[in-house]
Amino acid sequence: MNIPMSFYIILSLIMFFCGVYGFITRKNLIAMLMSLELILNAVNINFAVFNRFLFPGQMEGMFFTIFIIGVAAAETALAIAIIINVFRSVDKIEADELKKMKY
Amino acid sequence: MDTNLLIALIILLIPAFNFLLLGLCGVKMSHKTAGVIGTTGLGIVTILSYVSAFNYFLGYGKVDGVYKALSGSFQWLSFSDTLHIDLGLYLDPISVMMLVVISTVSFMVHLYSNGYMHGERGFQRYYAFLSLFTFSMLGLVVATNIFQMYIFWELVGVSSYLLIGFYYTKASAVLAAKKAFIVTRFADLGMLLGILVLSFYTDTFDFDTLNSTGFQESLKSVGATFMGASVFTWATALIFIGGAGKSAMLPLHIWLPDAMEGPTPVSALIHAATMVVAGVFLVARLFPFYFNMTPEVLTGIAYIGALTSLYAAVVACAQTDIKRVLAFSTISQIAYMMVALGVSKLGGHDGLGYMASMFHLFTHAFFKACLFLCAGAVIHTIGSNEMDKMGSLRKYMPITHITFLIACLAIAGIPPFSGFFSKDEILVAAFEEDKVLFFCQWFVAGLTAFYMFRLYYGIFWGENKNYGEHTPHEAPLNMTLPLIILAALTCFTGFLPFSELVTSDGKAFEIHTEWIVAIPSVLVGVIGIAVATLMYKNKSTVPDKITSSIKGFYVAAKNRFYFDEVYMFVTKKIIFKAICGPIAWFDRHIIDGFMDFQAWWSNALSFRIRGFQSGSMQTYIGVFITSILVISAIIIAYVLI
Amino acid sequence: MNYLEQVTYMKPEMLLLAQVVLLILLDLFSGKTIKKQFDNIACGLFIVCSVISALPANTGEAFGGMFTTTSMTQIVKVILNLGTILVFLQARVWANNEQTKHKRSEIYILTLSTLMGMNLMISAGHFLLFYLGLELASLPLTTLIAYNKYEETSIEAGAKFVLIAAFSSGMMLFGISLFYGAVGAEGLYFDSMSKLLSATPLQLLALVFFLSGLAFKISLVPFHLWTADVYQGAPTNVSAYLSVISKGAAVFALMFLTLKLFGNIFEYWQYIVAALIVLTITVGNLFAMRQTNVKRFLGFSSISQAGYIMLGMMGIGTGDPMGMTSVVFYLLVYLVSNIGIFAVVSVIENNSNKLTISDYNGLYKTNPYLSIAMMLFLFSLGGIPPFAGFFSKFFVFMSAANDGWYVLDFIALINTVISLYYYLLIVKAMFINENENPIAAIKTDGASKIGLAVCLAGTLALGVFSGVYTGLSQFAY
Amino acid sequence: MNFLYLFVIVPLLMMACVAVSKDATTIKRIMAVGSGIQLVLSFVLLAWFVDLRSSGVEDAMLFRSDLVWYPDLDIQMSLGVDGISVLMIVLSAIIVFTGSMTSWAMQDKVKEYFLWFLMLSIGVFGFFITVDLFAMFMFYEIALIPMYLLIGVWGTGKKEYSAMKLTLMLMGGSAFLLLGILGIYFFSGAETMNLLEIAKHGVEKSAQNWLFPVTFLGFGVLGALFPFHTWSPDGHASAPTAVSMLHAGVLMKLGGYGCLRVAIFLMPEGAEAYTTLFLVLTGISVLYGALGAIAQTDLKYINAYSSVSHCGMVLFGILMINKTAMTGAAMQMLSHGLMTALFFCLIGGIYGRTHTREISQMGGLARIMPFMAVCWVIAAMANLGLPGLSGFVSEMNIFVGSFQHPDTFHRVITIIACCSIVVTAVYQLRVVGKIHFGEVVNEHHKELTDATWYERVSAVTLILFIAAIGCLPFIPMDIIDDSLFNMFPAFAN
Repeated sequence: MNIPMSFYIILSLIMFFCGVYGFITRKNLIAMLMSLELILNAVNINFAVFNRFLFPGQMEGMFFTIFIIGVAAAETALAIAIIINVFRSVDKIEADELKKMKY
Repeated sequence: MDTNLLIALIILLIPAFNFLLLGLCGVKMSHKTAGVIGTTGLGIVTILSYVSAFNYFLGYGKVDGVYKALSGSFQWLSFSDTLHIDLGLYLDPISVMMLVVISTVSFMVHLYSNGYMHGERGFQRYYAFLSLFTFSMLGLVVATNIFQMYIFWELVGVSSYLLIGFYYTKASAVLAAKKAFIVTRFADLGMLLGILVLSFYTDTFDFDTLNSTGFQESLKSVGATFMGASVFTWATALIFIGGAGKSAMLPLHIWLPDAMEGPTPVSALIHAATMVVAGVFLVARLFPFYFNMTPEVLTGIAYIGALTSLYAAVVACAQTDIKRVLAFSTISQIAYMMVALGVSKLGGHDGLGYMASMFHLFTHAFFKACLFLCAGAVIHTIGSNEMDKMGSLRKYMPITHITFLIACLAIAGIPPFSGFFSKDEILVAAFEEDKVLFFCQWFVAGLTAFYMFRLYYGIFWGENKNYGEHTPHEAPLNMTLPLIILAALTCFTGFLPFSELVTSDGKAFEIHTEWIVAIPSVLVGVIGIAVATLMYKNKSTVPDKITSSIKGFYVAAKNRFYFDEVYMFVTKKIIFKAICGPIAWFDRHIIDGFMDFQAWWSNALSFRIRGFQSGSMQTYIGVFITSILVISAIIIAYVLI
Repeated sequence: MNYLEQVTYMKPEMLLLAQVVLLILLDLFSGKTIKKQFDNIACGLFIVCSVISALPANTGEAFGGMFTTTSMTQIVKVILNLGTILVFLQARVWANNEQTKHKRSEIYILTLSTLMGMNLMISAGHFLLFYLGLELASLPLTTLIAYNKYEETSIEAGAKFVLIAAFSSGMMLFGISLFYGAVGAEGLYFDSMSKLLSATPLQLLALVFFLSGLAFKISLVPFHLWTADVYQGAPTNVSAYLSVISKGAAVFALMFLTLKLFGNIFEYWQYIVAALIVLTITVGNLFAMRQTNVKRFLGFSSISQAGYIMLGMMGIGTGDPMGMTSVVFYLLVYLVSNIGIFAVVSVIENNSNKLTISDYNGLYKTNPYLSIAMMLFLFSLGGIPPFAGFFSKFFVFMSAANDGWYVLDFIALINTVISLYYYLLIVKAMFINENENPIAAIKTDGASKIGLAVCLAGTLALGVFSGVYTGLSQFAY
Repeated sequence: MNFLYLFVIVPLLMMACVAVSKDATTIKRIMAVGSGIQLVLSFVLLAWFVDLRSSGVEDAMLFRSDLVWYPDLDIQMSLGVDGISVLMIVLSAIIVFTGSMTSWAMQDKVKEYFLWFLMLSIGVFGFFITVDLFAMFMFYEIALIPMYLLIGVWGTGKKEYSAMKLTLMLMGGSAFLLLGILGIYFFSGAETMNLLEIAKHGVEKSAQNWLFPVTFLGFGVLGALFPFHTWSPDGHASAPTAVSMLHAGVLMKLGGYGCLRVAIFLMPEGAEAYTTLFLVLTGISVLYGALGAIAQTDLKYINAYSSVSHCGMVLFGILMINKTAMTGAAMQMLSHGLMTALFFCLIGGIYGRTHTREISQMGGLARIMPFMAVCWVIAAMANLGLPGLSGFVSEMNIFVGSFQHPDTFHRVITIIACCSIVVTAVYQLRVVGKIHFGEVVNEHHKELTDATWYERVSAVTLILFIAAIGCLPFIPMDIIDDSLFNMFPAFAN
């Protein structure tokens, strides 16, 4: 059974916008971080799919995906470290707590 | 350089030098020195003027039986190749005559002021200003072109301003000075515009060129009109407005009565004898142009003159301030001259009006100066201008009395005093041209006699007044001497053969007495005097009865027919309140407000959009992703469409 | 192929890498005496390495086009190094303060890492390298922003930055993935991709997503919203670094990308860029007008400055070297002026802990030299001659006008009036306003003094002496 | 080295000396000597210029020298002066000198004050000596910014507001100007910022249609063109005396000079197309400023509105594009510069003594300070155009020249502008009458003293030049004509 490329793309788009939606609506910082992962994974799917379906002769998309996964891990680690700092200072990890500086 | 021009130049430079000397170093001088410097200077000027006149009229001036002009100038300010202001000297019969008039009266006034202004604060300043005025006035009459005239025109205006406002701590004097300057300045605007229009179509400022017949012929081809009238009509009418302002023609006369706030000798010099006739002189100077190019303007001048003289005479009858009576009489007499010019034609006996006008200018200068100086002597000793405070001064001030009487007779047109001759010529000229004007002027002559003798009796006759501590006394010699000289001049100048000297085309012509005019004119003068004698010589109730019977008219005349009020209304209420005030408001609130508004709305906008910077990370992301999507939509739409 | 030679193309990056490694080792293993001198060692090392990397070197492509250098990339790297030195100089007091003294080495290590990321970004010839450079530039920055972990604002700024940066890099990656799908036939090399670009809707969609990531770094409106918050919250010297070096690197990256990759579809997105410039300048100005906190104020000011920088980019499309020269020159001038301002702010903050504009009232009475320096920097930013800012502004306007962007120029010019307004507000605070108890007289530390002197010299001389501009223009393309 | 550089170098040296000197007296002495040297230099320049011209040197600009500055952008430091600029330099030198003298009483932050003052003067001199658009613009802005601090720190009244408004409005003007300059550069195709080169090439006609108004507006704001004049009343009212002098006396002339030198010289066709609009605006300026002055009660406001009116006259004359009117405009720049400086000098003196500028609160000052009163009257007379003083010759040139314009509209608007001479008389005499004449209103004023020596020096210097121009107008006019012929060869026939 051959699944057409558009199916994958639709999936990745859904993931991407779910991520965006989640990022905007979730109040919890960790949940936001998870939404971010959704976005990045949508991108990963894109790369893999394009590579597989369009340019089967090369590996650029795959490599890119691997790098993204790696960097995302570092990013998450950093983010979590900062979220811990947030928690230390305000005892919560709600995004609404981070509104001291405005206007 | 021609010797005669050199003399004229020296005549001009002496007062100019005196002005600088007294103006810059006056503070360091004693009063006496300043007075001596000023008076001596003017004395020399007078002598030179006489020499100049003598040379001109009896010597080089007359070429082939015609008086020619002598001129010399240098280019001072060049506008373009053809238009330039030259500064120069232009000697012709009228300017030489004016030199004589100005220097004589000015000398008298200088002399007189030594006594009159004795001990006044700012004595040196006074003399400096007098010198400045004399210089400017002399410069005005010898101008070679209309722009030079305009320059000196402005300068006499300023000297007049400074001298009227000489008592600068007195509010009324300051106001009067300001009024005089601004009203004449307004008129000068007309003159300036006239000059501009004229120069645009003629491409010259030069009197010689403008007055030459050939040039005028070449101008006839200019058919330009503006609002139905030829541009030259506009030009000359506008220039006349300038003259009307200086010569206090209706309705620009309002400054002159107020100008009496200045020291009396100043009134005698500026506001009686010299500066106020500048308008007449201006028209006379351009007379050939007026006559050949725009005769309709001359007619207008005649009627304005008639109206003014009538108006001023009527008003003069109702005034109680002696200087104001004299001021209105001056207005009336100058209007006479204007009428004469207005009815005149060019050349030979047709130019009788021109000659008469100049003649009257000449005689009037002396007797009016005499009147003013007498009034000054009276005021000096009484300390007031009001007729109520005076009476029976003939006992205390015999010389003043006699000279005043002579001048009064002259102005009333009683032979053999000078006024008779000149006024008679004017009436003849009017009679020949326009009967309405003649009757008007004839009536005014009667009125003149009446109000002058009303004044005369009011001052020197009537009952004794209580003069307070000090009794009136005759003025010192340096004041009476000028009176005597001027009275003498009043007696004799009438006999000068003016028609041989000053005429519209430079050619002499014969005049003969027109009895049909002379007799009624003397008669009306006598009637005027008689009525005045009856009413005012001794205290009587007649004047009060008359005034009460025409109360409304009398009050109006006393208030000068409310001209000042109308002007006040226009300036204060309309221009200041309704134009300047709103402009200032408009500028501050609308124009500037608009600029402030820019700042305001930037600030307001800045406040409004601060919601975007809410501090919430998720808003930021929302804006972020929305922007991406919107931009993508736009850019893709752009490509697809 | 001579790989060794290709590595020499990477001289600046290599040197930075070596420094980072060396500093980490020193930090870990050195004794007390060396630790005491850590600031000096780090700075000295960096200065030496900067000088070395500033020396002329070969240029060319390395690793099959993944990494490219030209003279201009070398120059901009030098400029970034210079800026970093200046930031280091002013950061010493902060680095040595009681609460953070124990971890001060991290400042240098992290900063140098970001700098290396930026250098990679600038020289990248491949999307992967570009992405890695970008992440390398932003991740360590996060930690620097949240460095003052005892301060709530610093943490908040850090959290905001890390999440938004991650999000924006997500957007950018999405864009890259679309690019890959659209024109990835010969890989993700800029060279090969630019030949295939043809402005199809998909490519443009990819372009917008991709550029949003850079716009975030440059803080173009509407991707700027993090800027003010982060600048305000971050330690002052980090704000300085963010506002100049990080932004500058992004601008340079964008500039080279435009030339290498997007040049032939420039006409499709130039109007968008123009609109963003108008928005950026205007919104930045409007917000800056009403600020009370100096750092926040400078954040908005730097947003509006970014708009002016982008104005120079408008001229790049013409192929005239004027565009690139003006951008680089503008950044150089902006660098000295803005770092100068931050230096003054940081000196004042370190000594008095005061950061609102009203605290600056009457500063001139107590600290004349600092106020004068501050004023000159502000004038330079406002574009007042004879300070360098005037020249740089003039040149970016000229560059835009060269391409016919007169209306854009006009809007930007009107905006300079607003910007002058708020710069003058600070000048007014320092010179005109009265203050009961102004900030006491401050003794500026030596390093900051040197930094300020360099900034001042740059501000005064860069414009009047045309050599720098002329030099730049020789290498521009 | 080019002689003209001295005009920038001398103030720079003065700045250096002022910066290192310790006490106020030394600084003031430096200022007096330095600005005196500048005054002398300016006259040397004038004499040299006249001498070169009379010896047959016919170049459009003398003392030309080009120093390549930004070779890639064709920006050069091109120096050069023609008659008008020489006269403007002389004017600036006079006013800088008198301004420094007037500032002798300055007590507060003397050093900073004079440093800014000198920077202002550098801008002014620099503007007049260069013929390069870029350099001109740079000096123009250099001259603007010190105003902010000079007014803001040393001013009076609502100084901060005024200073900000003035700076921002003028900067707004310079925004227009910069756009114009860029347009001229790119549309001339001359590949240079040098005015003379651009003039040879000409600017594309279609571009002139938008470049001219932009440039004219840009300079016009500084020339107090209606409706962009509102910075002037507030700015002048708040500025310290010497700054008002320099600003109204010289800085506002930058506007007129720029309009002439850049806008009209380079874009005659554009000027042709827009004269109607701008003539209406300048005509409004002339009359509106004068009428506005009548309603003011603050001396400085009166003088500021009067400046609006008179500077409007400058632009008005320039827009006529004929020799006479333009000569008049240049003369008016000189004349207005001198007399307005004199006014501000006197206002400063009076304000320093009475601490009020409301005309209703003063009276009879002529008795208390006769010297000041005399100077004031002279200034007023010059202002209302008395022959023999500078105002007359310049105004007459403008009026006569404008009225020679063949187009009826131009003549009609000239008539309207002429009306201002009456209005000017009204407000000037009103002030003289109110404050100098009449009774002393405030008893405390009786103890006041007359002008000090430095005030006398500045007032007398200014009056001397006012009278000199008024009496010998042909000297500056010949110099101006000469450069106009060079700029507009059509005038020569």
